[in-house]
Amino acid sequence: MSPQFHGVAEFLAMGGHGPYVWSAYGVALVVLVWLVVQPLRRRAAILKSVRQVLAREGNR
Amino acid sequence: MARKWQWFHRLGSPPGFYRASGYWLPWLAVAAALLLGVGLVWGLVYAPPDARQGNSFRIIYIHVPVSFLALAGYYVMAAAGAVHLIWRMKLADMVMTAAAPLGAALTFLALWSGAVWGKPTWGTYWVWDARITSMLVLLFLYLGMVALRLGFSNREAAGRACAVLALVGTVNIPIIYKSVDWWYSLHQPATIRLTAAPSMHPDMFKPLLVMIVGFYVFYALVLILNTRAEILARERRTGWVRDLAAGRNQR
Amino acid sequence: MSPAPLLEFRDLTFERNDVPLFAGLCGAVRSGDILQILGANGAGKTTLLRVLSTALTPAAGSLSWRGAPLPRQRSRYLAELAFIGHTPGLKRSLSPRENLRWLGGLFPLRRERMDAALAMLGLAEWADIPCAQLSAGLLRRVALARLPLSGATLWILDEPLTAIDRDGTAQVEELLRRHQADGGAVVFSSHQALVLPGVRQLTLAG
Amino acid sequence: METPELPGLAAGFGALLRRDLQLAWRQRGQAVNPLIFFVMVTALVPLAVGPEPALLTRLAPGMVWIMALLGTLLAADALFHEDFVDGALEHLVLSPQPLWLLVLAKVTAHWLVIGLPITLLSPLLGLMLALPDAGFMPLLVGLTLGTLVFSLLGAVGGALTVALGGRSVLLSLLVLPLYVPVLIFGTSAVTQAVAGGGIGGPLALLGAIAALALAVAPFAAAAALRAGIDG
Repeated sequence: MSPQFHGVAEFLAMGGHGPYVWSAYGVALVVLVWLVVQPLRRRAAILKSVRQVLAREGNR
Repeated sequence: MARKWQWFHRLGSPPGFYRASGYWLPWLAVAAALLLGVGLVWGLVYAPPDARQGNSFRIIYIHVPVSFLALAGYYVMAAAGAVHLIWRMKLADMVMTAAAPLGAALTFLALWSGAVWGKPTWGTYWVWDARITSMLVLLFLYLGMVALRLGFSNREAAGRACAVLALVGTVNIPIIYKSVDWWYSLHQPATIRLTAAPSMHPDMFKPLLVMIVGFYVFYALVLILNTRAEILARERRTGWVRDLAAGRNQR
Repeated sequence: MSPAPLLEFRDLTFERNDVPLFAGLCGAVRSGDILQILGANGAGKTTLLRVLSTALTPAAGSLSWRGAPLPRQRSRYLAELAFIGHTPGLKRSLSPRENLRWLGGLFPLRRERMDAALAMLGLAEWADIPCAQLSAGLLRRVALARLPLSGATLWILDEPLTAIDRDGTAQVEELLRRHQADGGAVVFSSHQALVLPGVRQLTLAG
Repeated sequence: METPELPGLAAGFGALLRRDLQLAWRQRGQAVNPLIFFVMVTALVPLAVGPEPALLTRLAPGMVWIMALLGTLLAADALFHEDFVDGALEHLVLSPQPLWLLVLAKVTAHWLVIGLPITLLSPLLGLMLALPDAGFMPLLVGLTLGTLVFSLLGAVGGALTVALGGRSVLLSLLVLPLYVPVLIFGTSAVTQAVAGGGIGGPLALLGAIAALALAVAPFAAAAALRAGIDG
């Protein structure tokens, strides 16, 4: 098994199909990253708001 | 509640799940990253180009796993809905809530990757192919799910309503798929069949298998992440979430 | 040992958006009991009545009817229950008589006494006029006219006196007294005090 | 205290069916609106695509079916909502009669008031859109079954959204994907008949879908109502 491409430029060109291949992979990457980041950010935001509630109650 | 169900409820209790899933997450994350990384390099660099389609066929490594999961995700959602309706298990409702936007995102990806694959293959971004059309209907089903939940102001009622809708959708999906197949065979446009797995060369097929497994693990990972966020959102007023936020006796 | 109460509820908890509206409510309703649910606006009076009627399912707790758990004999319970909610539940383009007729397909109803019941609540002259032309107080009376016809053992009434004048209040009190004497039971919510013997009260903390 | 007898299933079904037909008759202006919509929108088709009979012939089966679909969908919105607003829905949910039976009574009334008239009007629209003679019979048979499925699935959607704001659009979003198989088999029965082919296949499939919907939808709608009533 060996690489099918010689050099980065050839790899990016994908035999003329570069725009299609890379737009598919690019959008997929964005969506997948967003799928992971979004619940993590939501979790952090909730914990932060709970901490704020706790701090407010502590000050009383 | 009968005693024999108590273990079930403890295991299915949101804090119990939250703690247990905390141990699974690192393993799932590493497994997903490894599988997807290997599959990606293998598929993009080492797999031979297709004889007719050239390098555009490499989109298959996204398109096929995502399409599998788009459909499987609906059944995950419906199964969670059924559990919620039958046993009134809150955790099942949270899983169902987490699965809907995730499924919609994957369905969108399946359509997107199919469209950009279609352009070099068929010369057009959109054809009314049976599989694409079914996928479009599936996207509508997911969007309906998300919209229905947003329509309710009462979370308990929303959960049960969405469960009913998911189950009705599950009964309908095979009928929709069959009818669209039948409709497509009736009109018979002359196009190339996209994927024909049995005739695929093993060098192309093996990375695909790795990607499929990788995406399943990834799906589990994201579903759990979303469910955990949902658990925190709904139980934010309870003692254990307060302890968690304050960093008291938790990992 | 006294016989099992008609309706008994234990540890009832109801949640809305994962926040408990009420929790751990217990109580029993026996033959001849009249139970008044009190509480500020938003304390959950309507919700409690709807939970007791089985229109809503509690997050936790249990209901039993004549000593047996309710979910298993729901239709038997419903056949002995008359629930009148916030809204009268009448079709506006049908007359009171026509409304009672369709309700008679859904619930046990003594059709032969319809005229007497309508007359008792002062509705004799309105019986064949579309409900759209009746005032809110009259509509409420039409809804209540179902009670003596239903033969139900348990009446659950949500604010039965809304929009009803002083004469009407007296008529409703008379209705409840007769039901009590017949061995029935009533659970109702109202801000008004009724002139009735032996009304027990359950107050929901807001 | 002697208790009056619980009315039987047939009495319960009959009472509610009779009530809904009575209501439709009293408010017939409102009941006729979906039919007017059905005819009016179809009249727009030649204005939009041009009056050539050949083109209209090709579009006719699909157009008539889509209009029938939209007409029933418009009416599905009010199926349970009116009962929800005036509180009558509470009586349905708390009746000792099985809720699926009462749902079935309401769906039957809905079909008699909307689906059946639309089916009976469809030949008129076929004429307006230059549908060949061979297409009328499958159109009538197909719409008879199809509008029944539309009403049944519309009842599920109507029950889910009964208490929500922005109901009618949400209802369409939920229900339209479920209508796809009916639309496919219904239109192809007409198209195949016009092309001179057999129509037994699609109509039989349509019948099977109608039977399945009849068996499942009343229960689904009943479950949806119990949840949806608490929007």
